[in-house]
Amino acid sequence: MDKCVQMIGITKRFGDVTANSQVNFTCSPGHIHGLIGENGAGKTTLMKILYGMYTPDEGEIHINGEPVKLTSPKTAIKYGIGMVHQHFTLVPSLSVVQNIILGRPPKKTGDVIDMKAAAQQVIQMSEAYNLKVDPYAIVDDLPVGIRQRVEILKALYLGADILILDEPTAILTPQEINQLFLTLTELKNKGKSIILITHKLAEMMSVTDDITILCNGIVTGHLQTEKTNEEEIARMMVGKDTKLTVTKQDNPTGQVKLKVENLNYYNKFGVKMLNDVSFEVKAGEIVGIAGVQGNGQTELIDVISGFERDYEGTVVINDAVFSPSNGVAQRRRQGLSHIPEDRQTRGAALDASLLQNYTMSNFEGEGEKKKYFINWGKQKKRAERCLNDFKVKFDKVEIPAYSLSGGNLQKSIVAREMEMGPKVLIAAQPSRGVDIGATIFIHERLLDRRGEGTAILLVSYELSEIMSLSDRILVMYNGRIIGETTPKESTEEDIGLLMAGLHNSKGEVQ
Amino acid sequence: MVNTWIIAILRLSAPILLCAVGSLFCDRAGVTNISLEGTMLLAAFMGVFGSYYSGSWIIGILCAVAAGVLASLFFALITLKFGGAELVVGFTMNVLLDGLTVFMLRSIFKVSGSLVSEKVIGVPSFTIPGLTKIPVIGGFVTDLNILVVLAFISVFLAHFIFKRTHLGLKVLSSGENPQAAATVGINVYGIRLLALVITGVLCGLAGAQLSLGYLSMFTEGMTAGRGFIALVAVMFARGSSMRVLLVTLLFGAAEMMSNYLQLFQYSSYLILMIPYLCVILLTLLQLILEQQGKKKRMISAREKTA
Amino acid sequence: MNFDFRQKPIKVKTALFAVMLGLLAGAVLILFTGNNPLVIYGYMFKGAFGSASSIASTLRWATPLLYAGLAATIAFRGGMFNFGVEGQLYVGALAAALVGIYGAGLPKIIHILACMLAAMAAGLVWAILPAIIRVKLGGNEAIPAMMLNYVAMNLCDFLVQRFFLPENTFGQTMATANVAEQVKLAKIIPPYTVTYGFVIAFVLIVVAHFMLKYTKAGYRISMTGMNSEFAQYGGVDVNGVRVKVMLLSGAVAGLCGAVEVMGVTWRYESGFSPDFGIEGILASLLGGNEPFGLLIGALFMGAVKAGSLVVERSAGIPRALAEVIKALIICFVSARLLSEYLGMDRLEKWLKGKLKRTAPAGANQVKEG
Amino acid sequence: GETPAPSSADAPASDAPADESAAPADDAAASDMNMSAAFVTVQPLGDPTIDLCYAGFTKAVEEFGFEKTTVVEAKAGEYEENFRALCEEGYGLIIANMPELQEAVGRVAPDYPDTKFMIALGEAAGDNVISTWNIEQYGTYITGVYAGLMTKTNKVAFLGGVDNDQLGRVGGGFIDGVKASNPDCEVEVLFVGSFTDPTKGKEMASLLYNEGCDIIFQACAQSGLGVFEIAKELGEGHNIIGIDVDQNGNIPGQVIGSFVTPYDQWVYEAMKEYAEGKFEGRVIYRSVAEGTTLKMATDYIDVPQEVIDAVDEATQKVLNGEVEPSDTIKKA
Ligand SMILES: Nc1ncnc2c1ncn2[C@@H]1O[C@H](COP(=O)(O)OP(=O)(O)OP(=O)(O)O)[C@@H](O)[C@H]1O
Ligand SMILES: Nc1ncnc2c1ncn2[C@@H]1O[C@H](COP(=O)(O)OP(=O)(O)OP(=O)(O)O)[C@@H](O)[C@H]1O
Ligand SMILES: [Mg+2]
Ligand SMILES: [Mg+2]
Repeated sequence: MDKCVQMIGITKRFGDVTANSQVNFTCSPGHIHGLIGENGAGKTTLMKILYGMYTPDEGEIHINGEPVKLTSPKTAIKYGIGMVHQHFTLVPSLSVVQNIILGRPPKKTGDVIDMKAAAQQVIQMSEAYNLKVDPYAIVDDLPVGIRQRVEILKALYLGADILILDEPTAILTPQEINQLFLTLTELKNKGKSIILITHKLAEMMSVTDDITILCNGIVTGHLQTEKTNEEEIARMMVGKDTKLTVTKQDNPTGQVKLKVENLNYYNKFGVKMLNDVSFEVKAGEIVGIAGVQGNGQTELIDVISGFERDYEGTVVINDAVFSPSNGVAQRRRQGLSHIPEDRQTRGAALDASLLQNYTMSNFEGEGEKKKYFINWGKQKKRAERCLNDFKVKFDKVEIPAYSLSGGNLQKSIVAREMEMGPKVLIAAQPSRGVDIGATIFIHERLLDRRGEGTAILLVSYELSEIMSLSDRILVMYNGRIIGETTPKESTEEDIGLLMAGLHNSKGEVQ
Repeated sequence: MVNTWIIAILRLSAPILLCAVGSLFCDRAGVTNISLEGTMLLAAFMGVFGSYYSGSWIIGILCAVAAGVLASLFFALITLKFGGAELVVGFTMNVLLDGLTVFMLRSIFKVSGSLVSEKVIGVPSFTIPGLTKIPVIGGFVTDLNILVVLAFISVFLAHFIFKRTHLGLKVLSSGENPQAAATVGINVYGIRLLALVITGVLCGLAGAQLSLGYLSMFTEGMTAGRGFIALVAVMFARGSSMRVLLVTLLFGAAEMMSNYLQLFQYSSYLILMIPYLCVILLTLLQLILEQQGKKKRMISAREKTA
Repeated sequence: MNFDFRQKPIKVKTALFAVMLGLLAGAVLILFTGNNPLVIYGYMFKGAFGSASSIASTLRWATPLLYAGLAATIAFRGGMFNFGVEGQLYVGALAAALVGIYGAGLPKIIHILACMLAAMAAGLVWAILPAIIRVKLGGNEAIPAMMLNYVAMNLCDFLVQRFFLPENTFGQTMATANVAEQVKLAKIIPPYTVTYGFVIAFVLIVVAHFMLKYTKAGYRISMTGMNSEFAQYGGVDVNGVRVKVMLLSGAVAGLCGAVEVMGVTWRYESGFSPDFGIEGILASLLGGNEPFGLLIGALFMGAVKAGSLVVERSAGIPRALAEVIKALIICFVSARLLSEYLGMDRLEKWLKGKLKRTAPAGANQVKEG
Repeated sequence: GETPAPSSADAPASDAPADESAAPADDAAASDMNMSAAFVTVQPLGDPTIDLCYAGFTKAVEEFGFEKTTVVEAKAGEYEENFRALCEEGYGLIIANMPELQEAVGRVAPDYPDTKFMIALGEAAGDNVISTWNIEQYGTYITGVYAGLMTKTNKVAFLGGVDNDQLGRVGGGFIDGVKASNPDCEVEVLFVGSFTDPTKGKEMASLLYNEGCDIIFQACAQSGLGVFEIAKELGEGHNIIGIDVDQNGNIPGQVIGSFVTPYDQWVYEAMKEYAEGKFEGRVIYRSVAEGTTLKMATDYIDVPQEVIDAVDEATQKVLNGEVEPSDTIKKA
């Protein structure tokens, strides 16, 4: 047997959703195997099955030719499988060593951990695999790139020969991605097998040996990377030729609708997250904020929307000047809408009904004549119309929001925020976690609003999203706007360099 | 004089300490269990029950521990397994267990209020002869019982477990990032269950100290808010077992002082408020200091970056 | 420790199922005492609904639970845990008693209102500190509020003992003089102790229901309780809501004390409340923190209480049994997955399916016949 | 101490007739007497004083063949409720113990003239109520005299349950007595804050012994159980004076006396009256002459003859009305 992983006829259902259907997946030793597919195609589910986190409803798994029952991560680890998750699974208050050895620490006597030996092992490993970390640093203090190294070390420490990485690149700068790929190649040369999930075709092409494509829980193709191209993969992913981007017409711009001046903001740890940020957005214009996550975008949105009040500087929305003392409500009254980054905790009250969720953005609006009461009848009619317009799938507006799928929930939030005809719209990661079809749909709606004269501030960590929608692009790095460009003037690579802080005086990068 | 004070403080703080260390375990494992008060009460009852029927204080303690564990398992069943809200279940369990002890007291022993009987054998206290002569330390080692000693051992043991052992790491990770724990093969559910069992054991000992350690009787509602004070101690401690010890001793001292203050003819009602006011004031103090600390750190961090 | 309370809706089905389970567990305990559960539950039912006096008794016990429960509901709905209802109730009672005694001479209606307002003000003041601890200092409000209960009880006793003992008392319990005749609440079913305080509570509950459901303020409160971050994102002044619900909750708790004083005890008595505060919180939880749910919860608990007193008298089974049953029910109500585990959901689905299938069949038979 | 006149101001305005269907009507003939009695208390059984009352109750029950029920640990707010229910259920005689219940009895009794009430310690107006009062300060004065003479350390203590009027009389008389027999003797006064917290009682007693008191007059009901425990642990030289019940045998040698109140007799007498059809509502005041006085533990310890003489002399003085002890504890 020359396959190290064989998953045969795997089926996994969650209630009515079939996440994987008769999936056959194999992986050769010493290869980097790419796994690609739209959102919700079932990639993560398949890999979680391989890592023992889910038990498949049907199908069997062979590791190195031997049939195995993977009932928990513990057994998976025993068979030499390691996984780096999409969302980091580290304990922030513990040190790097403690995190790495968490599963199986070296012990002195009884249950007492031999910390010296542990640190020694971690140092050795990090040298052997060229993954530099400070073993005694507290994880909470580390940047994402380093945290990812800790994750990889953790998997290797547990004896992983087969390493699964779920969307490791989504949160990295292009430079960090290069670094990661070097590491992966090195691991491969040392005989490890790697399964890599990514949404980015270019990455697939550059680093993998084989590719498996999932579409709606079904395998639609096994390919050798050398013998294929991006177009073929895309077609297999979606099942047909589809447009992958929206087309954008030029649009006349009007007055300035959103203006921020000299914004400064320190977070609760006293770290300066916004440093003298000034810019403006005109009616009918989409301004994209590009940047790696954690460079101040979240804080910028919080400050503009009034969620965070402890800042310096001014925000002007629709000609009304806001000081830090005016909160969200006043700003919303001036025609501000906001699609939040985090749909689960900020964008929706999951236990509340769709109607209650829908009402949040407009119950104080001018539309209501009555001062103290809510007209639920009217709200209901409007909510139904609005959700239907946005093709949200729902039974009735009384069902709780948690019963919607992620994509539908996202669409319902987008619908709610756009429905009022906002003067200014902040769209943070508007298509996060939704499939290509829905993404295109949301993008088209954004462009419609732009056509109607809304000033849109788009924040996204997906450079392609920024490139395809924005009229102007501002690049944020370390709390500053360090560059302004347009999609026509720059390539993704140029912007990537800016995002990595090329202007950084230390010149760390490159 | 100082000796007796010290002993009084140790004695008063022992049940709170045991309870607080127990609470620390489930708190670190990510479980908010506010049913300690009731758990301790049930344990106190079962301690007396065991001692009464067996004539042995050891069996009494074992019964108390078993009761503590059972109460914890019930909590675990409802919250971990059946998805009950921890806060609600914890709150309600206090009422439940209080009612249950009263019910059993009346149905089994046919008395209400208190169970006092010659048949209830208390935990004997001991004195280490040589050590009592040493001036200050002597105060710590006279007239103690095994439960008080266990209370103080338990803090240091907890400290050791969290700092040094794999179990400690497993508990901490299960509380702070269960996902992380799960993905390296730790059974988070199992660890939480284990933490709750430990909580149950320690609350059981705390209950035994109340009913068999210091007294040899059971009285309805004899925990008198100690379970909640233990919670406060854990909140103060922010995860450090040594701070739990400190805060608990502080409460013990406050309670002892309040007893003494009455000798000066202040109204007993005013003096009875002291321990509770202390808790509130300490809470305020800690929160204010914390906020100022945060502000200071923020300002200094700002200055550094500026 | 995570003390954040997040309001989650409770299904009626779950609640009914929990009541059944709780009674079942109670039956086991009754068996353990050597009695027949059916007989005992029979006594209980009779004690709660069997005669005018038992119905009055049920209503009498439900009344304070309605107020205390409403106080808890208001706080819970805004995401706050007012563990201090008991203490607020005490200070409210003392305030009401004092105004009731020393305000003699005021016109009747004004005097009654003054008593109630004084109680509400006192309860409100008692809720300020926990609110500040939560909102300004970022701490948790539940434990300090609970500690304040002990402070309130002792402080009230101290004040009464020092300043307000009536002349010529002779070994009475610690209590003030009686309030003026005109502020005593009228009885609904004389001579039983259920007073118009019950009616007022009912009105308040209806008002609370409409407030929470149909007003903007109610919407703000609900959303803050369900997901405060979402509420803040939507423009709700979350901290403002928290302070307001806590103070309102304190005021209603104070009113509970006033109604108890004006309706039942006619004076402030040391330790007059047999844990009305705690029971009120339970009633609120039982009713899913919905005003009408609370109404049912409080009536249920009132009935259990009235019934258990009878059971204790006639069968010698300690009334603590009632506490146990109530608490078990609430635990089961909270355990949302319980019915799933016990296969109740499947059973229901199966039954529904069966009904659907059999219905047309039955119709056919009728035709044939 | 002021002897209160039965006040009519406190009596409820209502004199509505009772619900006739419920209360069996019978007064005259002993043959169809309603021989059912209820025992109601705020305290739980297990409280020495209540147990004493209960002993009287059971004695009468057995002797006269009452049908009985007990309501123990009635909670505040439940009192009136309980009495009404008992009346409605047709109980003929209700024994209410301790002053907490007097208000409720006062309200319920007029509504049910056919039901008889007896308050052991407490007072309520009504033709169907026997109220008994204990004017404790005279008896505790004698107890104080005794303690003042028996102390070796010149320091004794009064440990009360809750700081209320009744304990004011108990403590006030005691302090006066100590001062009368031994002006140099210090009296520490402490309150447990609860009648039902033995833990706290033990803690406070231990503190008092620690402060050099060698006699504690404990008047804290169940909390007093803790006092006995600590005295037993500390052994000789740590003495107690018991209350209400003759507790002299509890720790032989260390309980040097008890301030007894024959509640059992009072309850028994009232029930006897009822059973014989001679029940008559009234207020009865009782003091030293009626047996609420010190009982020295002469069976267990040697009491010096001078002390016995001094106690006798004090008793005589009290009976002659020559002393007027304080009915409150004077505070700073
Ligand atoms: N725990 C779960 N419970 C219910 N449904 C789930 C669960 N996990 C995943 N699903 C569903 O299974 C399907 C596959 O999800 P999965 O997370 O595997 O997709 P994915 O390919 O990893 O997507 P993404 O690119 O967004 O990471 C989705 O429709 C999702 O809604
Ligand atoms: N326990 C669950 N029950 C039902 N559906 C679930 C459950 N867990 C996840 N899902 C569904 O699975 C889908 C994927 O979930 P997931 O949490 O991975 O979000 P996501 O869309 O992948 O977002 P992200 O970009 O953060 O990965 C969502 O549509 C969600 O509704
Ligand atoms: Mg995924
Ligand atoms: Mg995903």
